[in-house]
Amino acid sequence: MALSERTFAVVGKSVQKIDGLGHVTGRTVYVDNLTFPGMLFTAMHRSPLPHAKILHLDTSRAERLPGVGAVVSYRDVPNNLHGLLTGLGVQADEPLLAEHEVCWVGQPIAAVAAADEDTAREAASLIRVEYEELPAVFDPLESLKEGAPPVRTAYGVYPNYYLYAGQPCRRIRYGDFEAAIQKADHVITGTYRTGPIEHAPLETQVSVAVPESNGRLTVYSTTQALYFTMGLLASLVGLPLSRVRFVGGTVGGGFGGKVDGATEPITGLLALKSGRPVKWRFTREEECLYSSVRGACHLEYTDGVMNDGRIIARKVRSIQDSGAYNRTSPYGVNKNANHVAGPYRIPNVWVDGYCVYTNKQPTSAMRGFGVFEATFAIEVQMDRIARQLGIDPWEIRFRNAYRKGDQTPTREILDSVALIETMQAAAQAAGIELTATQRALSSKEPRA
Amino acid sequence: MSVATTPAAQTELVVSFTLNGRPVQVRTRALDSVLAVLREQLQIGSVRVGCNEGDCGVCTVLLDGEPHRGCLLPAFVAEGREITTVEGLGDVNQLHPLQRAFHEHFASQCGFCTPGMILTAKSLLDRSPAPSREEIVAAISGNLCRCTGYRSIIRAIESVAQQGGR
Amino acid sequence: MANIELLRPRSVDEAVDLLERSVGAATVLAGGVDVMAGYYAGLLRPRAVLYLGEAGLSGVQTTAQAITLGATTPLLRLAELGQPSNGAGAALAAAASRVGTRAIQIQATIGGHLFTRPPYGDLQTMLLALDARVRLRGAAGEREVSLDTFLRGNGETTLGPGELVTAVVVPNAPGHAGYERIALTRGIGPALLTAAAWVDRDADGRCRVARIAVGGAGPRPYRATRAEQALVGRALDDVALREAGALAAEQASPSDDTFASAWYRRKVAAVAVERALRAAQGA
Amino acid sequence: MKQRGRGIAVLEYPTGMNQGGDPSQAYVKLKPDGTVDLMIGTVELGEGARTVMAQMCAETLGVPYESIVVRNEDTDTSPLDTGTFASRATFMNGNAIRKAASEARKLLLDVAGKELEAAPEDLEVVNGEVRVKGAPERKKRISEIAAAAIYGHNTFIAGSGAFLKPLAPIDEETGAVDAAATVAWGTVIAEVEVDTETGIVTVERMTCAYDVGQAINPALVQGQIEGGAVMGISSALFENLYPYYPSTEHQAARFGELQLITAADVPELRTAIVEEPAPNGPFGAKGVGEMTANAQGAAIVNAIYDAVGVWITELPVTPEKVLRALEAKQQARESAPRG
Repeated sequence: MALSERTFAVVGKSVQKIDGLGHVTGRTVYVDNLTFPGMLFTAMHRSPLPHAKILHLDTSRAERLPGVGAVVSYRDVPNNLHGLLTGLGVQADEPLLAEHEVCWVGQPIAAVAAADEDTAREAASLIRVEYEELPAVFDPLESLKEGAPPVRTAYGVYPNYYLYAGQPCRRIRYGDFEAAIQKADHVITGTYRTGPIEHAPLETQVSVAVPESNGRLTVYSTTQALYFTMGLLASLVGLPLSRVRFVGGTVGGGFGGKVDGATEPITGLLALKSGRPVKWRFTREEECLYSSVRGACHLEYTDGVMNDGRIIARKVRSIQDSGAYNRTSPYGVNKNANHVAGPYRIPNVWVDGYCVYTNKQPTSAMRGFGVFEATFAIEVQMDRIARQLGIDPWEIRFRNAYRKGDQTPTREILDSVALIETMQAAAQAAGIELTATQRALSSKEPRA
Repeated sequence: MSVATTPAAQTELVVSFTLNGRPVQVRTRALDSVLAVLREQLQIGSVRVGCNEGDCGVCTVLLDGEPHRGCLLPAFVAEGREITTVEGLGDVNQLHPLQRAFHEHFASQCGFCTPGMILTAKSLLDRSPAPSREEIVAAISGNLCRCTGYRSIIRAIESVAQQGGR
Repeated sequence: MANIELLRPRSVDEAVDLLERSVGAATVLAGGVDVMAGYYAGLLRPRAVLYLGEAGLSGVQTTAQAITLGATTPLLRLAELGQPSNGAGAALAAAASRVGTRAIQIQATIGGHLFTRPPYGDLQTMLLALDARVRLRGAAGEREVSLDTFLRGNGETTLGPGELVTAVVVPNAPGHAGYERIALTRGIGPALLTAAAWVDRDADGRCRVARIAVGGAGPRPYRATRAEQALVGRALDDVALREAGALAAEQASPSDDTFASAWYRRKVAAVAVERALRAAQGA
Repeated sequence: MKQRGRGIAVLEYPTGMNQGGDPSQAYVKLKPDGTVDLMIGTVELGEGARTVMAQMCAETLGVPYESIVVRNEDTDTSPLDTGTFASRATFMNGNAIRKAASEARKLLLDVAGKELEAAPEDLEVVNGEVRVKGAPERKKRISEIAAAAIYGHNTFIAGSGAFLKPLAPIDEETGAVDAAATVAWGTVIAEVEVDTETGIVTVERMTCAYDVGQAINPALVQGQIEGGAVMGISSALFENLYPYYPSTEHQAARFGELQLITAADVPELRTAIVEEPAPNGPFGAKGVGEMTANAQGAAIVNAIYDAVGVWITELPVTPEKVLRALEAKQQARESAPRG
């Protein structure tokens, strides 16, 4: 029995949102609504340079400014070097607060908590850093080239790209691309690029860290992932989870922009050092310039296509601009690679997916991570193939669309497929006349 | 030392205005915004910080019935005037028609922009009880929403407009 | 945070007096749009603020010769100058109603708008095309300068120390305006380019007066004087309009910024001028 | 001149973190009056996570939706969830909730069986009542059973559930991996108008159809589809964080510079929901949140080609890119040999 034929009592019903009345009456409590007696406010001293060695860091003038409760630098972070994906085996590569070098304009160096935001900003501006400038690289295609200046030099590691099992890229090898491309009636290539995007939820990132009298640290947070961010903070600060508590769960929009834990470890450190509650609400500018954003992606396609529109071979070189550090990009490249050939049955697929570092703001997940980028490239490429072959753009998709039981380039067997059905539904909703043959197609039927 | 030694100079001001029908008095400095005063002194949680520079409309308040950016409005300008926030429209037990419509039409997702949207819509309906769809769209086109795609918001306001603003 | 003195003059005389005594220390506050944004961004830390909102400078006076806009008149008041449907008032309304959103139009003043930096300050373009003059008051008395002389670019002006803008005076001469605002978003968001045209034709349809202004293609809106001259005495046919657009674009001095490249601004300057001229005829 | 065109783009979208390894846990307990506490770690971003979690919990238990209290705000009480991202919340938490609620339901029926003198397997839960199948007059309200459990049978009616798609290895040679928990599908049609003099592209109509497995709450799914469509248009045509990428010159730093889409830019939208259930999804549901914002760029670019015959291969589609492409096309035509 198809599940959709089952009758449910409340599943499938458009019941009202549980928290909707709070929203329309303005009563919903977001993190920024919270204040605590004696609460301090945060400002960050950031790198003005895209790449430089730190020769000397002096926070003493900031510490002496009246109204300042605490200043933290790398010296105050028990486990400064961290990574967001260490749980997936990705090596830690990023200091919470820069120690040896800075690798992007805006990289956090030292944070201040003070009685008000103005004082905190003034104190942050009093922090002195001596630098020795290093060459910087901004274009991932340049960064990949042999002889490119290293994006990062500290912690003794790294080429300018993430190593996937010792390889410079995540690879998919399915069928025999080289042989198939020789047999194709047409070889059609295309190069595409998607740009960086800021998530831009209306609520910026906010956290308030409150030291409790029982020795615990309570962090009120806009994180999209309470346990994930709690684990990050606990490991950076070196506390067991019994000493940390995260409160949140009500967030003013996320879209992937509130996953990386930009404020929580900093307010946590400042609260522990000052013994006072500490708040940090990102300004809109901090969100745009200094938080993780969606990274740009460069994609090159080489397709072997038959006269009837069947794609028999596809090779993709996909290059993700990760910015200065990993954050979640090595994962995004994986996801991109797994989907970058598109929702089509293609028997011979070759994918090289690169996660490349540049001396820019680190990039990370955003709504559609990896697939957004892939979908743009694939779907424009499909139309170009269709136009070149004189086949209708709908027809070429119908001919190649995945069906139930098809295998993907990652060798997964698809069991719940409805691409054809969404095309049919969209055509109907848009008033587009499909042919009788197209209307009769089903994802459940084997390909003719 | 005062830059202009004149009785007209003030550094701390006592400002009285009506907030959601009740008289209030606050002490402010020259450029403290209505947004800051409402949040920090009057515990109005619905007026929120989205950009603090007038771009987003999240901090919209009604000043004598007209929409204003709370972040761009110096608090002292409110002296003797009436400020309305969404708390002043209605509460869970007695929803304003717009609040009910926003709830019933799923016109609020994360909720952060919702108070500003509702207030902007209210001022429109007060000026023009039966606006066209174009007028509704124009009225809210200075308030950003990142979640809904605006469609459900437009439907919600339309539903109230069709009932004569009630 | 240092306390800021608030100066609240109740008349223009008092305002001028206070400003003279606080030269260099006081920032003039009218509607607050630019001052408040700058203050909260930490870019502006004045010792004193001179608030003009209570100095009696708000209001619109219309005579056969001119429309006089008091400096603190909100843009919304201009946006409502829709009647009659042609002439300078309608031209101001057309441009003012496209600024920001109602909440901005309520707060922003015409005087403050003259100090607004690109990419904002659209209405400056229309005011230039209308040959607006700026009325100033200082300790030495009152003077009037053309807006073209007043604007220096990027929010800078030729306002003297101790001087205040008290009004913007727009000639109420016969003619028709056209306005083209090119922007990515139809709602709130900056213009990429604005063009305004004012055309007066004789009985034969030949151009007697043409004034063309372009905003967004340089640090301040400019008068496209070469294009204006090329149109005088001609019928405003497609060829003439295209030529005027090209000449107007030649005078542009755009640079790359966040919103568009210099290349793009120069391209669409020509298009926008052509469209504004066409709209000015259609009126 | 303004010219119109239509374009299509389709996509697949995986539910949950690729490769898996992203657990969710749920905890359900009954209060003495039969109302229910549902404790989960998922974060509500506005999409309606709390609401659909409550729906799935109510459905499994057989109690009214209104009787569910969702607690998701505190790590001291909420069990672990990996996070609200990767289109995973409904699927992963839903599966955990189904297990937790089923466990609680089993305890509930055990007690009810004793109260109604029937075998638990002969009972059904309907509208907040436990009834003997085939003898609907033999019934008790859940509130009565909940109280009886506590005060009569010394039983704590509660349940916990966990869901994990274990982390799948990637084959180093071939890249083979069991990446997706399930896959959802979608189609987007864009109808655009191109101003050939300014390069400005206006989306006049958009049609979106998505397979969501099973819509737990169709209005909330509709919200994701509409919101995603508009965000997708915004990222395709409006937002330009690094206008001179890869240079960081003139990076947008505020809303006014990002130029987010406004209400006035939203086209006519038509939507359709397709339901091809995921065999392993809660009630057949698949993830819907992310995929709704992904295919707009390609559909718009394909529509631009349909309208004016140029390919824009980089996002965002700025007016400048359109103008430059049109100029290049014009120049190519002029320099082409006549014949």
